[in-house]
Amino acid sequence: MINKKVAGVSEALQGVKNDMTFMFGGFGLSGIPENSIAHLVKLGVKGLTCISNNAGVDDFGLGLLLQEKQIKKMISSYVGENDEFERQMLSGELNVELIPQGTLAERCRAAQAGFPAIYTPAGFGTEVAEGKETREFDGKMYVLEHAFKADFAFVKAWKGDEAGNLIFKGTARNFNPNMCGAAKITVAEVEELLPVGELDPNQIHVPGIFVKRIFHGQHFEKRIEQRTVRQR
Amino acid sequence: MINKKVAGVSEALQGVKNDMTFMFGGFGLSGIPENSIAHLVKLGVKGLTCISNNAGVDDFGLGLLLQEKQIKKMISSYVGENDEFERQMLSGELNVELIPQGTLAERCRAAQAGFPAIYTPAGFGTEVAEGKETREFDGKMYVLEHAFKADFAFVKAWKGDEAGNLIFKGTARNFNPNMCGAAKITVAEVEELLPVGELDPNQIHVPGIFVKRIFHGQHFEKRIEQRTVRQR
Amino acid sequence: MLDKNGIAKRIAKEVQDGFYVNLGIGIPTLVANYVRDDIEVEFQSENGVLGMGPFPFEGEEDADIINAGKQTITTLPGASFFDSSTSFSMIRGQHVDLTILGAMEVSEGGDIANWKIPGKMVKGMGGAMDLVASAENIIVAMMHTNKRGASKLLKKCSLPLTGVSCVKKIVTNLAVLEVTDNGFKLLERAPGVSVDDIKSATEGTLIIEGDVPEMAL
Amino acid sequence: MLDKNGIAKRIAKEVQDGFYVNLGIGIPTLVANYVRDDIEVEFQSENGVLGMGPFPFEGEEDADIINAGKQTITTLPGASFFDSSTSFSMIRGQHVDLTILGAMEVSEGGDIANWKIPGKMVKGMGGAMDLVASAENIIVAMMHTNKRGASKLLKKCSLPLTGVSCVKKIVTNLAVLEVTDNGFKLLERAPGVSVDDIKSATEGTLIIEGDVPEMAL
Repeated sequence: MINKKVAGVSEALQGVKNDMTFMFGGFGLSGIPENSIAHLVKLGVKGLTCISNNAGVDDFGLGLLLQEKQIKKMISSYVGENDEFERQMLSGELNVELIPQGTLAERCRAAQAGFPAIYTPAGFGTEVAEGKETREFDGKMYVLEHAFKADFAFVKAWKGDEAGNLIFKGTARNFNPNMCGAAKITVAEVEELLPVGELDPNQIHVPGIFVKRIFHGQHFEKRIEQRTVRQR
Repeated sequence: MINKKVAGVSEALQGVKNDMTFMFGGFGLSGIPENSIAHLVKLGVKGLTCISNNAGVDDFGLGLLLQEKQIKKMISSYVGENDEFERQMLSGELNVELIPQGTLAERCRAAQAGFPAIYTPAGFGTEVAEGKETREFDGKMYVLEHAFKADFAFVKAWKGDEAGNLIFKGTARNFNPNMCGAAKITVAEVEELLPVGELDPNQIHVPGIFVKRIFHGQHFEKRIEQRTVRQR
Repeated sequence: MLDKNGIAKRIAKEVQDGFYVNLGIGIPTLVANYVRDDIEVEFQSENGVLGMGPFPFEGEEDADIINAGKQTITTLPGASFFDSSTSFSMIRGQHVDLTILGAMEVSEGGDIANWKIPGKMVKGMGGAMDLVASAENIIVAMMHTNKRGASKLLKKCSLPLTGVSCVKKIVTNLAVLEVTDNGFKLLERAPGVSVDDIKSATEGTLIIEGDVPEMAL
Repeated sequence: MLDKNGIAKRIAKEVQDGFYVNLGIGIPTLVANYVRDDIEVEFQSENGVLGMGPFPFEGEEDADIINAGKQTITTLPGASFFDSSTSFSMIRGQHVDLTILGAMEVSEGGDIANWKIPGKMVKGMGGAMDLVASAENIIVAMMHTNKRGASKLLKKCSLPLTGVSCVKKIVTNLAVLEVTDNGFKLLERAPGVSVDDIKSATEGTLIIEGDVPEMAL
């Protein structure tokens, strides 16, 4: 068994530098790599390009990196709910590339799976397709979208083992599996880090081969963005 | 919950006709839809195009359909270990298209996921790429391969529920998940068919939306092709 | 004239037994409340869940179980969780039978604009572009006119498009309309709304054939 | 001169700590037997398993747990099962560090032919074309000459190709060779084999620089 376990977030993030491109798992504030984000704030790396479906809120998630002006460019599908983001974007400090959510997922998966590009119908006929190659297959139009190239992918899983195998919980899965192995180095933080042999090989969501470093996250706030309930 | 359960193989296979294109899950004899194959023999449909990684052995798996000369064309990656196959192929009775195994998997997945075609490096510079479009990305050459179009996909899972959710065991998983939803109608046969609520929603390999009909297979021989053991 | 719940109620009648349905944020979300009890429907949310149930009881919220609107939800028996790539395979591969979403503008050719107002803050398209580019069956739920009283059913959209030639049906506070090759065909009037009311609120080509029935809710 | 196990033994020395390795059928399969005990290696099989272990004890065979050669296998702690698409994502995405496979012919440009002999029964390429088109690090394990004594290390392959310019290293019963821009560079001789023996068994351009050491096993 190839051991991917590192002592903690500090060792896990070795090698991060200014001006790198990072992927972050998560949808809204669910399933985000909280510990890695917090440590990136501490490290103070700047000029970052961040690929993430969302950009957090003002005081949580990627919003923390935005507050410190560490992000140069965001590649996301939806960036609402973040005042500081809006301010930086409107002032031109922050470069924002908005792309369809399915395209974002598949450009990650393409990088993971060794595909250079994909043809997707999403965005055809819209400004998202401007300047991009389009093509007809069977009477339907598609846009050519390229695999992402990233230096680090930061993902968050529920359980993991020392071999790097990951299991997610609920919708906290989202983009995390698609980003594993999609960057040069994939760092997984987990709520529970188990010795090998504890996870059922039939029930692994992401095989360890896609993960370079795994650590037990010290703190998971798991903040809820929209608490909706019904009466009993 | 949308109920996908049908009474048995006979109901599950309603609509199969001569000259259709079928996908079959399985690798070697592992994870093949034994009950569906047996019933296709019984129905006697002919002129079939079969997409399957392998072609079974003389007296099991797709070999049974070959014996009855029901197959017009095989699309596979490896077809060894089958004398009747060899005879029909050399005599020209059987049309055979051999394609790389990863290409086979991804052409299924493309059909499932709504991608018209993919670019893969596999087969570039070989006869597999003859007549196909090739293209360079980042200095590497790729071949354009199209999504399959099939009428039925026959898959075999270990456990399933009435909503069509599937769980596979071991390497009997193989092509089965990639074929679910890749044909107009996906028929899943399972060793154990459970009421909804019995499977953990975190641990579903194939969500029921990709499966049209599910039935409890009456007979699984699960033949071993190469029995290899070590001494105690 | 319908309110938002009325629009949702009317759209719910379009949901058929055995449908997998993706509901957008806003009025579409309300549709789930009005689907008939005697049919089986499963709701998909593009962040990775099939088989969504109602909101959780207070105290039972789980940060790891949300919908695409980031709201805490529950799941029903038979549900499944999956990654984003698989989720959009369901959408792009046309396994989702019906997509209901809001819009800022719809053109008589079926184009839709619902993600961006130039000069204003842009929140992003989320999954909307994938949904409209892929779905066979798209119903738009929206008010017939905007806050300034201008028609949202246009000859041509003025805002940046989300998708082209994709909308099949529109349910507004005033009417049910079908997108045809020749324009918006008026199918039903909302209770108390006249054909003339609809005419004056529709900038795009409106096709009126015979008597237009009032909708049954 | 090496036998098949000798070739496997020499190749095993190429396997480094932390490598994910895909072994082809035939001689490559034997490599697993000779990998050092003090390094961590995981074996991947393209039918959908990572972390393969030895063959099962008699009576413990499971039809649902096989390798790409359709042999019954076991798994080690930390193993995982996955579908074919994911399996080839590992291969195509270059997550597998080393691929070892057999060949019928290799050209001095690194082309490989190992799937088809025209006029004879063709069994198919299986996963070989994906492996050779994707892997960064490919070692070919084969006999230096075929059954008729003809060289399998050629200027140009005569058989239909499996992949182009992909082979990096070749280990035969006679030698270890590296594929360079100028031809096969002789790195090591098998025990008891002379440079002249290798010269006469190699049809392609052979590069000999200085003394060629005998391989240590």
